[in-house]
Amino acid sequence: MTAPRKKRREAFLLGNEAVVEGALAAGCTFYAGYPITPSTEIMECMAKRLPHVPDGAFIQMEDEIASMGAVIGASLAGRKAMTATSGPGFSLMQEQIGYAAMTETPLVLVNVMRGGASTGLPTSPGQGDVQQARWGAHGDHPIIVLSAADVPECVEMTVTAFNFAEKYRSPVILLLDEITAHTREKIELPEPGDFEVFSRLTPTMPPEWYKPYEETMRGVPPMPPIGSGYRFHVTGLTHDPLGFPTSRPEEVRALTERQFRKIDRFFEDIQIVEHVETADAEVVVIAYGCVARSARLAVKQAREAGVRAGLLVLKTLYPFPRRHVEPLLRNCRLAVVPELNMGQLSREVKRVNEGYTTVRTINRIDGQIITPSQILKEIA
Amino acid sequence: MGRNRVVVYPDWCKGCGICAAFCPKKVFAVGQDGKARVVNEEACVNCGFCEPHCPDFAVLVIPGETDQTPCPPETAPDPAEQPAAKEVKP
Amino acid sequence: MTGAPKDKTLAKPAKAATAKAANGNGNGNGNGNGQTLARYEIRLSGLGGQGILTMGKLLGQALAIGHGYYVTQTQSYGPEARGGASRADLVVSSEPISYPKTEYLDLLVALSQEAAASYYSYLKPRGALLIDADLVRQSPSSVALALPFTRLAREKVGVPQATNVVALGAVAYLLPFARIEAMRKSLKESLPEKIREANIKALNLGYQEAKKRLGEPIALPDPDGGDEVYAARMDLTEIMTED
Amino acid sequence: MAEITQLIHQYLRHNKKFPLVFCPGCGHGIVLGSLVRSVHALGLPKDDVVIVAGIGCSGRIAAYVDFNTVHTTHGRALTVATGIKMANPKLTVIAVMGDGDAFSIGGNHLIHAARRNIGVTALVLNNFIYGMTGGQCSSTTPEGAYSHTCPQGQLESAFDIVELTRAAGAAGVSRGTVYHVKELDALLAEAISRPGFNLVEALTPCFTQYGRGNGFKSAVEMFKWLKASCLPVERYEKLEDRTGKLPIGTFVRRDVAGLETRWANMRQALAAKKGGAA
Repeated sequence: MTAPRKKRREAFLLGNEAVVEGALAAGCTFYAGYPITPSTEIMECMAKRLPHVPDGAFIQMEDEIASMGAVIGASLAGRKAMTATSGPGFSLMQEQIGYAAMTETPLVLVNVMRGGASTGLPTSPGQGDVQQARWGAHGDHPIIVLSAADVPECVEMTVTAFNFAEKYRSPVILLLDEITAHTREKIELPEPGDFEVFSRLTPTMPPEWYKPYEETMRGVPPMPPIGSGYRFHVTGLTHDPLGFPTSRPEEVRALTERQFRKIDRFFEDIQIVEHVETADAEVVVIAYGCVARSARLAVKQAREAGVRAGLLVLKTLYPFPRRHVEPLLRNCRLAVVPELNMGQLSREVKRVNEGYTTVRTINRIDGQIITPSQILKEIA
Repeated sequence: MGRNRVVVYPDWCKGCGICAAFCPKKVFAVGQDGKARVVNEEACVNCGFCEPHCPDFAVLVIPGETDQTPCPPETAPDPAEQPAAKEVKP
Repeated sequence: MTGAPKDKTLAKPAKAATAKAANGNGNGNGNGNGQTLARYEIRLSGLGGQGILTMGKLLGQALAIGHGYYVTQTQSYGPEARGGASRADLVVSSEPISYPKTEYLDLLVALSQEAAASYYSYLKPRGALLIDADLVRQSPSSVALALPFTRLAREKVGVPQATNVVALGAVAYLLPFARIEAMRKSLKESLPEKIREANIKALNLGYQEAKKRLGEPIALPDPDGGDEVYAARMDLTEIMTED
Repeated sequence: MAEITQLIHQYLRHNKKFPLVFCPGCGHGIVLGSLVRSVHALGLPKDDVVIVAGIGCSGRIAAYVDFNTVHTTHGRALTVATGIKMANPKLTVIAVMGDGDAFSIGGNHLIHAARRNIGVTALVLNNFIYGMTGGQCSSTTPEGAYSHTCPQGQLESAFDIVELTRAAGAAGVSRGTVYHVKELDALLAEAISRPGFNLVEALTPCFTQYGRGNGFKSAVEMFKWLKASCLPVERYEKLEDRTGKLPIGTFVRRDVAGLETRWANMRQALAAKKGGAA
């Protein structure tokens, strides 16, 4: 039929290492970071790989604030840029995330969630940064938050994160957890052409016509790299279409509304979920990250035990995929939301539920993963 | 022609008085309206002090053909140097 | 059915072969045995510095890439880099693995007394325990399989650090679905030239010692509840002498 | 001399509101002029110049000049500048910061930028005070001086910027003032053209928030103070009594390649090794 496929290169990689494979496949050429467990392998792997990537640049900064600053700078200069961190570092990055959202600077931030608040449980898994990923930076701003559950997905979702960042000119946060980051699995190493890769739209009009924050059809203005002949002003202050600070109410409103609209309009593209036997499910588990793996086994076992169980795996956490969750809640008698926190994403599920069905949460914060049997107990 | 012409843009001038205070020929004065104005244009020697020292780019000296006496560097020792107004060491 | 697509990912692989779909079993990797395997769980344990994590990575890599199984390998990190307890867990299956951690062990390898004592209770009733004969003085079970890995590494290989690879050789013999040549290939590919020869020697030693002293490979749990012994294995003597 | 003002107008963004947002007598406009003249003197095209600014009065400078301009968050200008320079070493990157930006909230970034010797020029407008927030003390407020957060007089001592950046490993360190404009022009041009991390501290009086509370009667008086107390470092060093005197000029000149150059060299060496082996 077709010529025999060339044997693909395989590797037995950590989730963290797979993130690097995904990033490079997506065209990432810049990494700035500060080491922190359990995300450090991403940085180490980047340090090894980027010197060999065309135009690749890597820099270890003095802290996480500086890392985000460098990533923003590199992105403004036209690079696909990324950083990775974990809990405490993520907190330090919040101001710069807000700056990236306000200035519509594409970048990818991988946060490998560990247990507990503050220094917490550095080598244990957690999912306690979910609400922070959405609301951590002050002020109203849109943001895209993704997650991955296994090693092949780390590749896929990192590529997706870069694509969304470039397509929507937005910071994209990829939430992993210690389990996903530190599990080794086999992947096929991505090769050119494996993934559809997007790059930001650059302006084609003469420089003197260019308005860096102009309203466009998609709501996403084109973005030239610094130094390419389009000189403009970038500021974290609320700005007019030319990029200059403004406090005129109509301009302030127009900017904020466009920034939200550029994401809101494309929910169908952005909100990624996976349905597992949800078609006839009377019990639905809604999960993400490593917990989704436990849930997958639990649902399988429940089906074997005669319970019509289904699983919705959320790969996009924000914008919250209401259009997928809501119909399921309307048709099931029980929804179970297991997470490694005291109930963060379950808030969203309950908000969407509006009292239709019973929403039960399984919360675990002792640094251990929620096991399949723990979930099975709640659904069978 | 012949003489230097000195112009102050009133819209940009904030009346800080630097030009008036430091002009060696007392070409400027700060008026009642709080803006600098040219009061002694004919004395201008186009020394080059006022333009780079105007924080608001509001002074323009259009040189004529005569009276060109560049001012010495600001760091040159000044025999009439006054003691510091206040000794504040950063 | 809500009618939603099953896996709507933007980063759609352009080709039919996705990174995930190709993660399968026996997809042209030359797995001659093609042994079907339900969830099989292994824990390698010992002290920090014994090379447990490396051993886990090597075993996982050989089973995943060399044999074509689905493998998840996780590990526990002690707070100290060296000296603390150390363990690496593997789940091996012919099917995609949902839960990546171990629940009930089929095989426990313990290279320290503490490890044997603390993890023995996680073994399935018929699970196998493999211990270092010298370092685990009090075996938690009378049916433990024991070899003096550390002593073998020191005396026969001349490299005490090769303990983990000697143990890996024994594991390669004991696992009924593992093939020594795939192990050897994996080892060769992942080790730097300088230490390659000693490690291959260690692997072969562990394999031969296990074959000589530990009897038949472990029986796979029979999905139907029986306890049949999978004994059909290739004679590897010839391949062994190549090295 | 009309060309001085005319030249500045060539570099201003006339779609911005003028006059400048700064108070009467603020030296920031003079520094802006100096920056424009030194870039012009070096013949750098506008497209190749990036001004990265922090927060505060100094941060507002960026919006007025027709370069590539980035107004960042408080204290982080150097981090963004580092990213830009690493991403595109061909650009001339100048980080414009205030004393609060550079030495207080961004102090860590400053010493590390100097240590790693990234090819960025740091232009610090030092007015000894937090001007935009209304006159609170900064890490350069002199001991004994008054501000809203030290109404009884500053108890802490101020940073010695020259020694700080020298110790951190900067390739160049210099100090100028807005009274000594021609010298400032030269210092800036020299700093921009020297490889590696170069810091130029420009003393620029803030009469509104600092001068009034510390015994100055007018902005002019502050300029007179600069004139009287600052002298070239060569002369300063010969002084017997240095009380109330401040040296200006260049304090550190080192010939060291910037990080971006060392990175490029490393990549080249790797590629050569790989090419040689193949």
